[in-house]
Amino acid sequence: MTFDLTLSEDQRQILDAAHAMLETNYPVERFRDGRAAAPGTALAEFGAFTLALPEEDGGAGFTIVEEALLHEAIGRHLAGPFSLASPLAVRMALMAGETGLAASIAAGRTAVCAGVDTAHGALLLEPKGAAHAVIVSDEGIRMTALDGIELVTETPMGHGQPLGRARLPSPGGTDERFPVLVPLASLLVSAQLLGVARGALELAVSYAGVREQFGRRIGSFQAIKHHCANMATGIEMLSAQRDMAAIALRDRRPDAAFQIAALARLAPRIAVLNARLCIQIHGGIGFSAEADAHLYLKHAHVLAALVPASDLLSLPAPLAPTGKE
Amino acid sequence: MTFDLTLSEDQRQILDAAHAMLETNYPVERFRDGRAAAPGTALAEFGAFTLALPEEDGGAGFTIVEEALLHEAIGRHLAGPFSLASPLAVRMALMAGETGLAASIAAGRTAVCAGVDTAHGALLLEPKGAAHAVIVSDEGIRMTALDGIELVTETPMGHGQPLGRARLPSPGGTDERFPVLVPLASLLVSAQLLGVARGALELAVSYAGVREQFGRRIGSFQAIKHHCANMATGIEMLSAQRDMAAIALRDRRPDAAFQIAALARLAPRIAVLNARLCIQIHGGIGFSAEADAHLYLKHAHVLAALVPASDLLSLPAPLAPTGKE
Amino acid sequence: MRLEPDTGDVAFRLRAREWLAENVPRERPPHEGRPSRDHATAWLARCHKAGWSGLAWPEAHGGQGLSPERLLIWYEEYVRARAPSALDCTFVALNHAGPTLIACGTEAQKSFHLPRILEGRSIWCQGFSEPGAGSDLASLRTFGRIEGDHLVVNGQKIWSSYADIADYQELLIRTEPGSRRHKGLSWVICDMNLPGITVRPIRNMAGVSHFAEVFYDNVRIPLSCVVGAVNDGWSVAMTTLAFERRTAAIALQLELSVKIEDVIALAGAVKGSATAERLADLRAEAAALRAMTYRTLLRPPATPFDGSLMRLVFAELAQRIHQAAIDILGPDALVNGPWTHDYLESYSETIAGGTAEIQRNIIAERILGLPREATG
Amino acid sequence: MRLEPDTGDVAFRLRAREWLAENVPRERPPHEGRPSRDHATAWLARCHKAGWSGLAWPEAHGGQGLSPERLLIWYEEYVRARAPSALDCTFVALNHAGPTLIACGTEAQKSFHLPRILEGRSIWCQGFSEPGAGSDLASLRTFGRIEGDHLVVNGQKIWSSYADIADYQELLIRTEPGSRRHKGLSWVICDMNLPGITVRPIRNMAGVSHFAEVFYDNVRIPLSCVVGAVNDGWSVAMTTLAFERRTAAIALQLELSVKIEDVIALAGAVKGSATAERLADLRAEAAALRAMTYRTLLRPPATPFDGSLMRLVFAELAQRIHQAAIDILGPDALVNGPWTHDYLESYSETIAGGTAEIQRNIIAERILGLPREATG
Repeated sequence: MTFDLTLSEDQRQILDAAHAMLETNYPVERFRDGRAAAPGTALAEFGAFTLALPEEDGGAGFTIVEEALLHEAIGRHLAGPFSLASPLAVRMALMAGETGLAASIAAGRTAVCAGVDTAHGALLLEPKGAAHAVIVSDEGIRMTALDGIELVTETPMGHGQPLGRARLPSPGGTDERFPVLVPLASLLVSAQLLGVARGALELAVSYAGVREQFGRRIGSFQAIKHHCANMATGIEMLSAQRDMAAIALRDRRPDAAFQIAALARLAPRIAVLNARLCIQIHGGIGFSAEADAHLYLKHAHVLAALVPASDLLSLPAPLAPTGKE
Repeated sequence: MTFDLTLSEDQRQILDAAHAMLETNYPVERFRDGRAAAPGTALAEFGAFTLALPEEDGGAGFTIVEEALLHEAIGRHLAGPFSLASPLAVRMALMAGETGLAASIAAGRTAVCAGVDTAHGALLLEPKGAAHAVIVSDEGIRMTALDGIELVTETPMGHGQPLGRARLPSPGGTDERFPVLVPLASLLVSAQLLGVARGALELAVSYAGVREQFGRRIGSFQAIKHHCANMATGIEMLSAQRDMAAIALRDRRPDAAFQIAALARLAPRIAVLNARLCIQIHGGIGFSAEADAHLYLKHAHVLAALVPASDLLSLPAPLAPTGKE
Repeated sequence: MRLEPDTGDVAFRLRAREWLAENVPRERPPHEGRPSRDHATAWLARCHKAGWSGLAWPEAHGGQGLSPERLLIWYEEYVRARAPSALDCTFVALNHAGPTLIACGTEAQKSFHLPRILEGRSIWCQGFSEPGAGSDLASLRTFGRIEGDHLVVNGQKIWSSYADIADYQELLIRTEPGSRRHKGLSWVICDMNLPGITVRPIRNMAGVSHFAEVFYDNVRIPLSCVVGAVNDGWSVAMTTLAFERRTAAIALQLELSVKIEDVIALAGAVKGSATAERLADLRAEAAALRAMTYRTLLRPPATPFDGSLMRLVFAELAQRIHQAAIDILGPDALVNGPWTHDYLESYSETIAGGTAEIQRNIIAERILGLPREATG
Repeated sequence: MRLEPDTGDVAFRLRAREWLAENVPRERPPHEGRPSRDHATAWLARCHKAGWSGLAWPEAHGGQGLSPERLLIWYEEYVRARAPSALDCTFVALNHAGPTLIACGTEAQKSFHLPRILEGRSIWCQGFSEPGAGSDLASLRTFGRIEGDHLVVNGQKIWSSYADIADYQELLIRTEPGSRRHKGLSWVICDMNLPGITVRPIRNMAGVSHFAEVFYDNVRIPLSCVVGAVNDGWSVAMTTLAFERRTAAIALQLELSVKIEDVIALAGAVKGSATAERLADLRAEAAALRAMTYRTLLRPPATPFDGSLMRLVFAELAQRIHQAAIDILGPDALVNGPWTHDYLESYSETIAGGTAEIQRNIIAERILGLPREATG
């Protein structure tokens, strides 16, 4: 077969290993027992930030398809946005010829946070300890050293993960904005949103299978079932599109930009919707900070802010008609 | 009480009489047994086209609040768009000083059809036998004599009620476009759409209460229940807003334009949604032309085309805040 | 059908508007704990002094006995002036406990509690829901054993708003051993300072603790605190349904008409843009919700369950308005500003007081008459 | 995971594209009756002559035995060339009856029927649904009594597409007296010209009669027409599930990617407008549906019920694309043009072949493992 969408043995192994590493180091329970700010070292040690780099650049020689699969798993464990910023930062450092910095980020010695430009300065996500920030803006992705930058602490949504606001130096020319990394950033953040959407579904399904109301498990009520089914269809669409987009980008197919833009359009909506339904299915406890449901919602919003802008309608469609009007 | 939203004794009587007249002359079954093209004379004889005109103009002296209540009943019986065109035509004839024409339309001797301007000429709805057409366009409402106008027959949506396309003379100045009637037209067509929405709910509920699948009445399934509940909430919103808009327009309140625009925005969406859900609840038979469900959908689309354009966001809101920022 | 303010109504509106303009606190109220209580009681005391407390209560019980039109006018002016949310820690006392006592309380109960409630001197919380019975009140298990002239209460309540700062609780418990469903319940005034009561605040997803769990360990409540007859608590709980249409929930419903204006201002959307169209839809729905609010007060309900229509439309519209605000803010919504906070709080709308799913069931079964669900 | 066409794939695509460009009929096919049959069979005969019939059938049975990638390529070119809808009167024979016979038929059944199907010489219809059993096949009641070497069939079927112009019907009936649910059914080849069969076409809401009711009054069908064992019809009906992922439904799914492009062209929407945003959402979803189609063919399903995910996404997207077209057309949509016709036809998507509600139940119970519903 020249076409094949099954996981290869390699892919299965790397995913299994990733799940085990994430389950150990980033269990979702960590937010409840105070281990929320798990360091990035476990991910770095796993090689998550260089998975798709060639071996001569210190990478594992996988492709961005495997990287996109990995980022779904990372998203499912609600790992901080540093997990998105770091693999992009490694690439920017390499492209800028700063191999020492690249190696240091890859090894988890230099911490990198993610951020997004806003009208009131850049918003940095979990900036504590980070030496650099990877900033998403309408113009592209860039990396900025945080040395000497004054950071104003902002209270995050629902008192979640820390936020800082900073006036960062304006980027220089295109070469400092790395537009070439924008599709990759879209792919990885979308994959993480897919992970969030899937985690929300799994949590909802497991709760609906045990919680009783009116003398029945709530999962036996059609309304709950249909919420879960809607979550599942969103995930099916998103994960299929993730595969399509990752392959197209890896293989530099002419439809890569289209597939990435379609993916980026679907991902935030589906992740937020699934998180919302997960809360609703939980009822009162879902609205509390004691259950995990709300974590998926906040994480979905954080990641959604990091999805680069794209204009899907302006791109040529791969199945544009050829025939008679 | 200076505020009161209960029906007065008068209102109740006129509605009871209207329902009886409509049930006799415009039962929804008429579409199935070939009486679809019931003449407008029964409505005319009832005084439906002059209900809100002063007695000196041959009217019954009611107000447009009663007229809006009546048009809900008319919509529920899926009476043709002539029922909307005729009361507007009587008013235009009177405003133009053509009292003879007004009296003839009011009495059902002169038939009037409704129509809408499109890029390819006016589309006339059930034009057969009509001497005049009341045309809705972005600029307003106008009336045109059809004498000598060439009519091209068009196949209507789903082979429903007849349609014709015509090149009509361009309207003259504002006085021929009767902008003053636009809010009233919006109110009446929205009221008819409310009637369609309510008829669709009633049909769906009665079917769901008897049809069995999987050994149970389908109305006992939560998915069906929730479809019906959604239909009911739409109707509740729309009917409450209809009352608010009708009263505001009758009393020339400063928020009348706002209330009418809000009503006109809600009505087509809710009517089409209810008709769609009614079809879905019916299952296979709902998709056939043998059940009545599809009639509500097509009627909702016909009426939706007759809703005058409005720009709700440009109007001042009655509850605009007064206090601190 | 008429909405014709007479000169008295017009004067009343102006008086309300003027008073509110001068008296509404400028700061955003604290979200939780003692500061939120102090803010709320100070505001209520100020309202009371000026004759704006107990608006819908009968004059015989210290209220203002306002007519439906005056209530609507007051609350319209209230929300337009951006007065503090009516859903603060005084809500249960003013809108639920007070009316229940007026309907079913003894003279002693009324004369002690009603003035304290009206003046903002005592705060009440609700003690209905239990961990195993979120939206299913008939399966309550907290039990009060009669010992002499006391009830000895053991059990647990949850989702009790402001229980940590409340003086009293309206407590619905089972008092007849072995009773089932709606039978054998009693409605009890519970002093929150009694020994054996433990309150554990629950932080919500917005990061605020206004809910709490309440644990009862042999709490001795005098039988004189039972409202209505012992074991007749369900009918006591139901008496306030009639009052429900006249509560400060009116303010919450009307407030959405103000909130959508704020979102429209926030967006500054270009005509025809996707955002403008979305906001126009929401504006139309907020208008309809206001029309429904008028209808609720100015027309007898068709069924006792019509409140579910209002509740469902309100809940989903509140959420969608806040979602729109968040989308308009974009990345700035990650900062916990007022919109973001209120957005997170809005998630409770389709859960608290009966989930949206339960409201839909009620509408389908009780209003539309569809067959009851099979129970397995 | 790879999508790497080799030179053979590329050549195949070009060959398909060229042939389609030259051979696809320019006119819109008739909707119903004999003209629709003549059009469909002529088109199939032309395909067959050029080697484009029975694409997914094994070569041993006269098919092309195309690999999944070639199937995808063919159908992509097929829909881009705007070839006639695959859901015409040849669909059941090519995609359901044929594969069933290949899997379970006798040599005699196969050698007689398969060539006729491939060449467009015989048209089949389905006879599964009954008036009392829309989406609930297990409650079938049409009965075939065994008399000697014949079945004597009495009963009624409904929603049988193209029954009025079909030569044969795949008929699922109860043959074991007193049997219940999925037991005691048989899968029978029914010659539509047998005495005792009455077909009553049902006009659908689009004004077209491609559905029909079929009545059976002592219809005598030779036992040699039973496929598989008598009383084992349910497992025969289930065998085609495995083939289901390779049917021409692929064309219908991919076609939405073409339809949304047509709607985008129709709208010519301004960037940022509400219409443009709506169409961008639909375009993204059509892309995802295509990705799901690829996945369906190129990855084994996780459960036998994964088809319900596809069915649900397809059905609702098809409806929403047509709704968008109607909204864009505005009043012109009242004229029964192609968009309006297809819009009305799209209402069947969430009904036929298991309603959207049933697909959601299957997804929840069979894929996600949620508890079965209480049955009352």
